[in-house]
Amino acid sequence: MTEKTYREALTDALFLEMRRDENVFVMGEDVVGGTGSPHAEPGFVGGVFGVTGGLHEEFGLDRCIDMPISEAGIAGTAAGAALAGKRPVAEIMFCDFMGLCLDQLMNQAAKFRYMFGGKATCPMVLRTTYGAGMNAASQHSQSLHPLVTAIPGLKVAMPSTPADAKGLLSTAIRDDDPVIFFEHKTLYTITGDVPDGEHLVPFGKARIVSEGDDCTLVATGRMVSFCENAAQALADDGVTCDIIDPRTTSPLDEDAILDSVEKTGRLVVVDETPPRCSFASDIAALAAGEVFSSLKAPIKQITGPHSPVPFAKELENEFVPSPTKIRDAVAEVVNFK
Amino acid sequence: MTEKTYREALTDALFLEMRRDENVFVMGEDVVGGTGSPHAEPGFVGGVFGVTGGLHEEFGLDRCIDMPISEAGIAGTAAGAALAGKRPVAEIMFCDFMGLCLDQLMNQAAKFRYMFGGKATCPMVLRTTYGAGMNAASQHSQSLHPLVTAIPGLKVAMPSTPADAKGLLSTAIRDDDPVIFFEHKTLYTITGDVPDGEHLVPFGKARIVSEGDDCTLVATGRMVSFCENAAQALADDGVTCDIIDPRTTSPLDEDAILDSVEKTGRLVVVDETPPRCSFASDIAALAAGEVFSSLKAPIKQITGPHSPVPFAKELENEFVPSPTKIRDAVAEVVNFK
Amino acid sequence: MQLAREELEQAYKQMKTIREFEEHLHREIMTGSIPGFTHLYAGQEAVAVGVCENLTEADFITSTHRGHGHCIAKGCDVIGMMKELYGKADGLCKGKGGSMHVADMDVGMLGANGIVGGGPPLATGAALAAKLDGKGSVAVSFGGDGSCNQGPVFESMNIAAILKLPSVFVYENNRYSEHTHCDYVIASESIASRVEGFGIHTVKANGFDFFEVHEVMKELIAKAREGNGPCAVEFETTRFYGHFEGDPQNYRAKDELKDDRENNDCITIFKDKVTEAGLLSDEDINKLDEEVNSLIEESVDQAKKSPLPNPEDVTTDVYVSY
Amino acid sequence: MQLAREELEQAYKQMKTIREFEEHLHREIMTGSIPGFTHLYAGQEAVAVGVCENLTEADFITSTHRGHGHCIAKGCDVIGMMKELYGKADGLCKGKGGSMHVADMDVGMLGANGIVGGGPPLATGAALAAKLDGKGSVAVSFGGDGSCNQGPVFESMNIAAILKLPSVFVYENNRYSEHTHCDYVIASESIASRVEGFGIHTVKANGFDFFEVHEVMKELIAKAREGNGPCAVEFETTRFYGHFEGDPQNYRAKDELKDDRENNDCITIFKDKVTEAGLLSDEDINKLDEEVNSLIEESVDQAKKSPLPNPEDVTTDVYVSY
Ligand SMILES: Cc1ncc(C[n+]2csc(CCOP(=O)(O)OP(=O)(O)O)c2C)c(N)n1
Ligand SMILES: Cc1ncc(C[n+]2csc(CCOP(=O)(O)OP(=O)(O)O)c2C)c(N)n1
Ligand SMILES: [Mg+2]
Ligand SMILES: [Mg+2]
Repeated sequence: MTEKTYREALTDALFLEMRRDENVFVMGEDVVGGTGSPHAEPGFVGGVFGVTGGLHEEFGLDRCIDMPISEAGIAGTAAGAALAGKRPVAEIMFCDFMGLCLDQLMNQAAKFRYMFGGKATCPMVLRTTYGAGMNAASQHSQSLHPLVTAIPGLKVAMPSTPADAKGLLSTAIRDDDPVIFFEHKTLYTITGDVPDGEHLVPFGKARIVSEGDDCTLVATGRMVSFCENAAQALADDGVTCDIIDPRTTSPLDEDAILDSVEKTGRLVVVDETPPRCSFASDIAALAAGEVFSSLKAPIKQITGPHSPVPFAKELENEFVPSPTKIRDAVAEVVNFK
Repeated sequence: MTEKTYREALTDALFLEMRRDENVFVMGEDVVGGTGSPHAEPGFVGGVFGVTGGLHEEFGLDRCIDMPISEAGIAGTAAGAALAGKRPVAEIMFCDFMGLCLDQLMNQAAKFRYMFGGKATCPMVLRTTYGAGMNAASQHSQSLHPLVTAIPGLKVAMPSTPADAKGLLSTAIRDDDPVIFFEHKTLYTITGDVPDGEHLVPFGKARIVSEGDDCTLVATGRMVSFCENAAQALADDGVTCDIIDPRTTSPLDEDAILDSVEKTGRLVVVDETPPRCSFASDIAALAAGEVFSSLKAPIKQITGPHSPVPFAKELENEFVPSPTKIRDAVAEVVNFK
Repeated sequence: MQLAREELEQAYKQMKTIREFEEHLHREIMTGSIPGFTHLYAGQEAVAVGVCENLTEADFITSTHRGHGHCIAKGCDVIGMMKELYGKADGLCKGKGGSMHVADMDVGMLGANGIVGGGPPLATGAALAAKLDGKGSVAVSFGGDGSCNQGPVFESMNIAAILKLPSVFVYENNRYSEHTHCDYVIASESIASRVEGFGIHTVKANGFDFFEVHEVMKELIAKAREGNGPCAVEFETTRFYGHFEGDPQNYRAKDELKDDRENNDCITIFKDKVTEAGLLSDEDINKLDEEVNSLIEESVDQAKKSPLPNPEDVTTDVYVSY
Repeated sequence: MQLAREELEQAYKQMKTIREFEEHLHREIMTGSIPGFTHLYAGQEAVAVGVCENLTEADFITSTHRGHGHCIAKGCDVIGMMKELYGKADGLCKGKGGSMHVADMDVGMLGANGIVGGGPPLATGAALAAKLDGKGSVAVSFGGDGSCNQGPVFESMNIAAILKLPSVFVYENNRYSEHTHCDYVIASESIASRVEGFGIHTVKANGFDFFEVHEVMKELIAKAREGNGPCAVEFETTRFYGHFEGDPQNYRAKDELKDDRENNDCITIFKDKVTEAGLLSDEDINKLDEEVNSLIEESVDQAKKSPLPNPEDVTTDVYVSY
């Protein structure tokens, strides 16, 4: 175990997997940063968030490929390379830009195997950043995991800790299906203990963040710590919560969620997307269909409002679910009769 | 009232709205069909589904614009024209192709007004087709209304009858916000009474298709008639249903749905998308949060499976919710204890 | 025409197989036994075959909605394809893909594609894989005149060029995208001149003549194999049927189709050339025709007898593991 | 330099306003009082102003992530912009947009854009609206060298060309997209030659010289107004700051920035030209500088004093009605 940042944990996984399998390569805008510059040695940036930093020094520019600002081209090239036997790890700088390459993800990568009768594999990983919290405004702050979770054929991972960042990314790279990998912009600098050497976290297996009796909280990414924060405050009032981080929204560890709701009888789902057709509603609907008889209170969803993400701090803070709102929601369902 | 097909009803709306407001124009691939051909007078096709047929004869090629196969260009041009004061009605031939122009819808059209502090309007309509039932396989059979329903800033309409087709399209064209308008491929040939002259169906006001006591069925588009079919069979067994067609998934007539569920105590949501982060889960979660105390049984979602839409008839029929499956689901919740 | 006898026979047989495959479908679609959307390649055979005869199974192609010709030319099993089009359980894609999604990884056929312009980005990726593997494979993307207006296609050409990928962009200009004439919708002087704008060496050639296609491609593909980066071709060609079955085609000139069938039928042109040059005799041709006909008959026969898919299989083949 | 004295003063004032606006932000970002992602336009002023001085409020522009210059040049209220960047309730976009989304429909400014390549399709639509209205308006899209690899940008150029729209594509080639040099990432000989491939008349010009920009644009915009279809320009230019604040810029040549500041500062070049030619005196310039400085001071002052947005307003302005 070594204490690492979330960012370092991701870089760690990339180094290990690229060493392990020469079919793995990284590609994206400025993932090296400066390739082909007439003025400088390439390799200064390593991604605007620094996750691919240093890789080209060990693996060379053949396996660390700076790409033009062509998101469709990036995702399509990755999908084609994967179909042809490679294991590309492509970077789309902000998940907001998936609007430019959704065809390549939704109609191509996700559907090859099915359309081709099970005879193709597309082992690509598309790493991207998401989430509000940096005043980056409407086009650089979205959380678009529901969009891809809805698409059969894709898998979707969203680590909330440095250890999971490493373990899920390693698993994603070895996975034979296309994986969309969401890194929360505000988590890059958090630190935590990360296993050294090979570390694989299986897909579809939730992390039980904390255990309690009165309510189940389901959250991913940055929202997990917001839930922990809320749960601590609630504990002071004698209310204890299960906090469940699904880790991957597709496949989803339905059992972990349903078992917990059967135990607590109450469910609050927290996510920083707008509310409609969301991952929060997905989980709420799951419970309403599968463990109805155990429910003691309405299922609450704490999400952003039905609006884009605003720029100004005061507005953005209001957009994002807060520990206070989470706490209030739990209190409400616990007091429901 | 005149008996018309769904297709004719749509064309009717286009004629009326283009006469009423010279800012309205249509654009898309082959919406005229043959503009600029060195060999023929343009105007043979009027859209591959025939909806824009004949318009150019009355309104000329300035207001009926054949476009290249450039979905991003089409949607972006429409968004820009709308921002500049026009009311474009753009056609994207199959909603599956929205993967190519999602940026223009999600990051541009949907967000202008918000990002610009309420000082812009983007009164565009994007007409598109959706749904399975024609053996058109994975890339031409999707139902992507959840994708756009999730996006704040967009409105989403899905007519299920000829009368609503006309009324909702007229409303969409006059609406000052961007509207994604879904036409089900298999409904073009259905017939029904359609009001002559101006006919406006308001957004956010559900159609109560039928009334009953035991269960609420919520469905849109083609699934509405499937529900009617199921409800008839159930009526023979003495089980009666409210069938609610929201007409627009955004804005959503929450009251109509919730009032009904409060009355019946049971809810089955039917949609032909895959299950995850879907419109079905959206409605289920709504009820689980808002009318929990009225619920007498688990909320059921009847959707397609978590897979792409297959090609062969036998597989496609299995993918799409059937009246039998709907009936069984209602029977199950009615018998629940 | 520096081709060996077997090569000529092979080329003719491939072209003829495509033609008869499509003629069969043309008749059969009317009867309703072929479900879904089917776009026929008849008329363009010289392009698919002229290109693919320069490729091996280690090379990749991506195709279009009008993909049967490319599939057959690249070596997909004809019987498996016919079964697929009939929507049968033992079709090449188990009845899940159909006409617009025929594919066979084993022969480097990365799929027909229902998205116009969907192929080139994938071919770019396959070309990148080929470059990384360093074994001299190339990736060819086929695309229609209409596809050359899709943004991802442009992006692919730029990417292939900056990364110097062994990528060949083949544009089959059959003058129409659905009902739209290429001159209306393509702003450039030609597709070729537009592609040149990306710094990609581009050739314009006659797609009615197998020999011209074959020769042009031989040189270009060889160069791509050697690591000289991407190249492109614009082939003049024609489709013998409407965009879809029942298309009245009144966007075409009055005698255009008749004229094309009489003067621009690539199979007639090929036959005339090889028989006039004494390379193959009428008898040879007849023999090949018979082989083709019995293959098509066999494929139809088997396709009709093949089992329907099991409804339960709707949820298989979505993931490798889930 | 056929410009009247007021025009010269106006041009200088606009360029200087942009420069001082950016210099203020550059200092202020360090302090943390400017939230979010801010990209500075300093160094490129001659392009924005040289273009926009040929436009009226009835004309449209679309901009980029590096949009402050275009906004000011097109006539957005500078005080409203400053308030917006400070995230204030009475900012031009009520604090909802910020740097990457400054817009003002009233002056035909259709928005900065956080999506690289997001603007040109919108400008194409505005140009279509202008054509339909038939009043001689034009739509100009600004884009960086990096944006010229985005598919939707290509699609826009083709659409503008086939529909003969009054659309002007301005490419500001400042040699870098983030850390990437344009030569690596653009396959064509130049942006201009690529655009020419779309059958669009394209000019390459010196973007350091306001007068060259102004003259080139005057002619092109006039032609577009007259219905001659789209045209394009590639301007050579430079950005004086990093892509983001704190960017060490070690992808640039050793003395590149120093050199650009010394020899390619468009404001210095302008000043030297007009004073040498005796069109404006040093005193005139000083007076204008003072006006600019007090405007910027005033804007900062007001911005700092302006009220913060009300959290409840997070859900307003999503729809006209819902
Ligand atoms: C992205 C997308 N847009 C539109 C269509 C509908 N469509 C199918 S084929 C076609 C025309 C294609 O023209 P071209 O590329 O010239 O190929 P051809 O049909 O002539 O072989 C169109 C518009 C599609 N399948 N995909
Ligand atoms: C679609 C998209 N991809 C990537 C980015 C991230 N990004 C912001 S600015 C930029 C570089 C743009 O370069 P250029 O077009 O030359 O403009 P410049 O920054 O030089 O003004 C990139 C890659 C983005 N904002 N949008
Ligand atoms: Mg064509
Ligand atoms: Mg640049």
